[in-house]
Amino acid sequence: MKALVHITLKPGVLDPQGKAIENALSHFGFEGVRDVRQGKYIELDLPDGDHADAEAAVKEMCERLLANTVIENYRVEIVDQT
Amino acid sequence: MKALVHITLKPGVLDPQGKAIENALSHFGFEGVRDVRQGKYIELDLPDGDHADAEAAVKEMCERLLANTVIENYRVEIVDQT
Amino acid sequence: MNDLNNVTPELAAEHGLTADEFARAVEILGRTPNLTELGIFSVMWSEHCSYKSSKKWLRTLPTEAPWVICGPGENAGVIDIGEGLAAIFKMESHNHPSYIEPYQGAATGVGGILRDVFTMGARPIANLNALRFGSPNHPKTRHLVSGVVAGIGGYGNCIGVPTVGGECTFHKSYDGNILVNAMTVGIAPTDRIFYAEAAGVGNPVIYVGSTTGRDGIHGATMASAEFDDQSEEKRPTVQVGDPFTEKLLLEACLELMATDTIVAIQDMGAAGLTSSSFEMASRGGMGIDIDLDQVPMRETGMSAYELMLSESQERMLIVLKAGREDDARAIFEKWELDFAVIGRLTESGRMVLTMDGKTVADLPVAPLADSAPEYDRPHKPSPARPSITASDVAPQTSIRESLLTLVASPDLCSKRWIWEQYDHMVMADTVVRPGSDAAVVRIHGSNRALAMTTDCTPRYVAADPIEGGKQAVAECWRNLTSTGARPMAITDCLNFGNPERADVMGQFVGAVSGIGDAARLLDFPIVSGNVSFYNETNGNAVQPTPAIGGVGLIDDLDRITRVGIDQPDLAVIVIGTTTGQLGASLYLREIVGREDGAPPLVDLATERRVGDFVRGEIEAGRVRICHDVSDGGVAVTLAEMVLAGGVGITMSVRDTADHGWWFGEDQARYVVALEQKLVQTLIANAETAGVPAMQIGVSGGATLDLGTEGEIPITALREAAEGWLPTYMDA
Amino acid sequence: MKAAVIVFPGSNCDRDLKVALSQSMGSEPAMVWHGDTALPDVDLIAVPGGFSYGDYLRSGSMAAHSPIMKEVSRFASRGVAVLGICNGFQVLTETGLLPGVLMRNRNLRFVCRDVFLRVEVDDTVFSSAYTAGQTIRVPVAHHDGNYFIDPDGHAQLEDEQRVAFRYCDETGAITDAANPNGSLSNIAGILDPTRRILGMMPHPERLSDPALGGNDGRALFDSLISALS
Ligand SMILES: Nc1ncnc2c1ncn2[C@@H]1O[C@H](COP(=O)(O)OP(=O)(O)O)[C@@H](O)[C@H]1O
Ligand SMILES: [Mg+2]
Repeated sequence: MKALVHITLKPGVLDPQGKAIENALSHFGFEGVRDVRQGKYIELDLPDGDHADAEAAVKEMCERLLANTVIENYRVEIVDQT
Repeated sequence: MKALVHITLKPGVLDPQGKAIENALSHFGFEGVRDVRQGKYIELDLPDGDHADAEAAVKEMCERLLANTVIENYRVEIVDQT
Repeated sequence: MNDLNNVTPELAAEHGLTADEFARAVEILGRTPNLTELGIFSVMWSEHCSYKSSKKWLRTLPTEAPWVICGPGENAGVIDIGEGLAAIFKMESHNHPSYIEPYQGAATGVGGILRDVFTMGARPIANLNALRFGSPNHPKTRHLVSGVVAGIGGYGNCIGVPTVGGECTFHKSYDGNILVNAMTVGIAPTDRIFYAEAAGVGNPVIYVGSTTGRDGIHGATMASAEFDDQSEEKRPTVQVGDPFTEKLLLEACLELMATDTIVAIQDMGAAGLTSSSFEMASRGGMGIDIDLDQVPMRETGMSAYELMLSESQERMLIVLKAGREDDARAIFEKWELDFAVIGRLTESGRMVLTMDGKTVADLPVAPLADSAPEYDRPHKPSPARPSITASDVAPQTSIRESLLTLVASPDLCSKRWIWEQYDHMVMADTVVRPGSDAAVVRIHGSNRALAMTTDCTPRYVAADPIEGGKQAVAECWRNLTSTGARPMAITDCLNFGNPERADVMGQFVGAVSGIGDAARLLDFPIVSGNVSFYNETNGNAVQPTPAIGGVGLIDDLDRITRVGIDQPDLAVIVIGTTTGQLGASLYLREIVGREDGAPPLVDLATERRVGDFVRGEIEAGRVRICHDVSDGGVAVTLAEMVLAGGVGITMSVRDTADHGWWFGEDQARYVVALEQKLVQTLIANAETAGVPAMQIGVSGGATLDLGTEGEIPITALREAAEGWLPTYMDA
Repeated sequence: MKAAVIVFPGSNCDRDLKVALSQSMGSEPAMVWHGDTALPDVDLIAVPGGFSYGDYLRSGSMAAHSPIMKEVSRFASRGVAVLGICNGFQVLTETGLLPGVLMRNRNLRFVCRDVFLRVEVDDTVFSSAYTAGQTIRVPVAHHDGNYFIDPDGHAQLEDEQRVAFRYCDETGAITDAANPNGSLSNIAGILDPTRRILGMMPHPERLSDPALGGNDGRALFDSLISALS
């Protein structure tokens, strides 16, 4: 079983990396790209088991470590291994 | 229109961040978590238009700027604004 | 064990072994090697590990002096710096990996050289880096500069060793082959220096650090093969650095070294487990039985071949005293590092590898390590070039304009954009920061210091390898002298093209002979070094670039000199002879657009006499401000002194000074500034010493006043010198 | 005054801080390992710079969860002074002892250089040896020093005069050009509501010794000695 975690900055929080990407893209001649936001994407392997339990556990990991909930949102998905 | 980009390390490439997260999680008592891999998740706003064109453009951005294709893979998804 | 016995001469050739070398391998074994054994032969006998093309010439270098504790052959060179301490240092290249993946390539280069130094028991106290990039106009250059600098910073900053100096120049010959040379200087007590010589039958062989993955397999053979356009396809898995783990490894190793458990220790660098185990065994004349199943692995299904050739970073191999495994294990567990007993020393003289209970390789150590091939490759001397002085070149623009152009040129401009990305102050002992001649780093808790620098002028070496080789050493010695230090010893990193070409080999032979001559005459022995060949793409070789890293000792920090003119009314004096040599100069290249002519001659006896005189004046306390004259000549030297200190100079030279006087690159020269009342003494001493010294101006004001040539506000100089690199990188 | 310096795996300014503190204190601070669960009886806890746990994930995030940080919080709630420098500041924000967050520098590059700081307040245990409005020179060396806080939080910091230092130019002017990392309102250091916890990105311990080219950092340590002895 795998957990896929997306961690994104809350709206309104400054994103220096997103802004730098946006500038660089326009330098490269990619016009019209706006509102670039960079977040994190974390994959974890978990022992197979109940999805709901796993989701709860991973959410706790997010609260306690993976995300800084002052500035970041997170989203957890549990999928079966392919 | 929005592009959602996932950038992940190629299999076999060392991921020091993932490793450190894995260790930290086990210190916190989250047992059984393995193979933590950290990647990037980038969202971009694009002017509305043809999805295939947009996808091609964003793939080019990945090749040229967003991803380090020597060690990273990328995946692009185009979605309509919610 | 020969289930993989389909090793053919073709497969051997793909591994970079020539037909002769393969035949020799078969002869040594008395049978055809299996694949794992072939892999081991190929990396052990690669140019990178065996020095097969360079050994003959390296042997000619002077490596001894009363203060040398350990010269070349160990992981790094060791010199005695008094008060029970030794300085341990080395420089190494990471050119090819940095071209393929600039951030990780440069980062792992730093990680590797740090390990070479702390494996001998030293705490690293400073890093330096010598960088060569292609033409600024080449489409890849900007990306490479940005990645390499970020990678060097990323690793050094995280591990907490200050990066205090280096060099960075640009030339089209590096378009397809950048050079990334990293140097580390460390300090250890003289009675706790650790070597890599295995001893004691039955002693356990320990693996510590990170787990082994498939990183950089073939990295060592890659470093020995010329690039072609397909190398981006063939590229192996790139090594990724983990400076955090290295920091833990450093602290754990130093902690272990404080106990009395280590017999021998060696980092796993190029060719990982193979070269580290063979080198330890061969130095001690031992054999080793290794159980590969015990190697901590990051991935599943790794073969013996992969385990032996992996270049995963942040790993060490240690021979412990038998019975002390648990003491050592406790230390590594505290630092959360992998620790595994993977083998034992034997008296067989053979490396025997087992996996899954089966023998997967069985090789004699000595023939592989010591009887590696050695070549005396054909070499052709470079054609001599005519010398060029002012009368041979019409001045192109005014002295003023030329100076502004030169200080804003890619090679001479300020490299602040680079060193501000490096933590150059961590450890709180950096006394002279980057932007000077040599950096000065205090020996912790004392009033003494080490000065350190890296130098090479590739366009001189290209013009005349012998003179260029001498000049690299002389400039290094001069830069150390300019801080008031006593130059002690050097490390080198010899970057050249394909040694199988007689012209390239001729450059190498010439440069090594020049380096040797200079090192002998300046009492400046070579204690460690590295050779990087095959810096060449599609037949275009880099300019020959023997980078020299030097270390000097400062006995009293109160007597150091700095580059900057920081107060008015000082006499500005040029020391040494100016004849106006413009051959292979930056003036010729940047202003006139020519890259020809003979480089300035290096008269080593003069170099020594002038340098010893300057150092004497510094030690006597008369000279507090000093800068050597190098690229761009007197004019650029003065501009740099004014920029560094913020106070101007009014020149008193007459209009007989031509562009040769201002920009000529004659060697063995310094500019010093001192109180006017001390001038007579200095001039008199100079006369006694047989050293020319001439006052050329007085400090003061906010301009560099070139007399009849007009004046330049310091602000304009600053804009020129500081502007180019940030503007280029942001474009 | 008795002091402790917390050492995490990956800390690398712990020795520098110890040297600077010892110089002002005349005795050595205790060095406390991150895995310890008890602190000695101290008047000051200093959290040093470096790359705790490699600064992987987010700077300071893993160190914030070290066993010892629970103790640091407990001591802080009793009024023991806490000083976080650079990575130490990041750890304190991740722990929640200080508000806001330190994001990647706006130009995305590591920056190491001397900067000028305007001392904003001199009524704290950390700054009594300075004069409010004074300009000092101290180095920065960081990748994530770009201070950010939401508008309400910012207003509160300003209302309560909890900005301790701001990046300024040589003349003391607060300009964008003098801001090395893009910090909101040029904020270089902040205090908690009790004014006994200070987090700052610049490194006073690196310019507390004339041999290193400056001494402006020393007054911070001297302030602590006079307030806490
Ligand atoms: N890559 C680099 N890393 C750190 N410092 C650098 C680098 N390149 C240049 N510098 C610094 O810039 C200054 C000038 O360099 P350079 O022109 O090579 O000096 P010199 O001519 O005295 O040898 C030196 O202090 C040097 O250490
Ligand atoms: Mg110099």
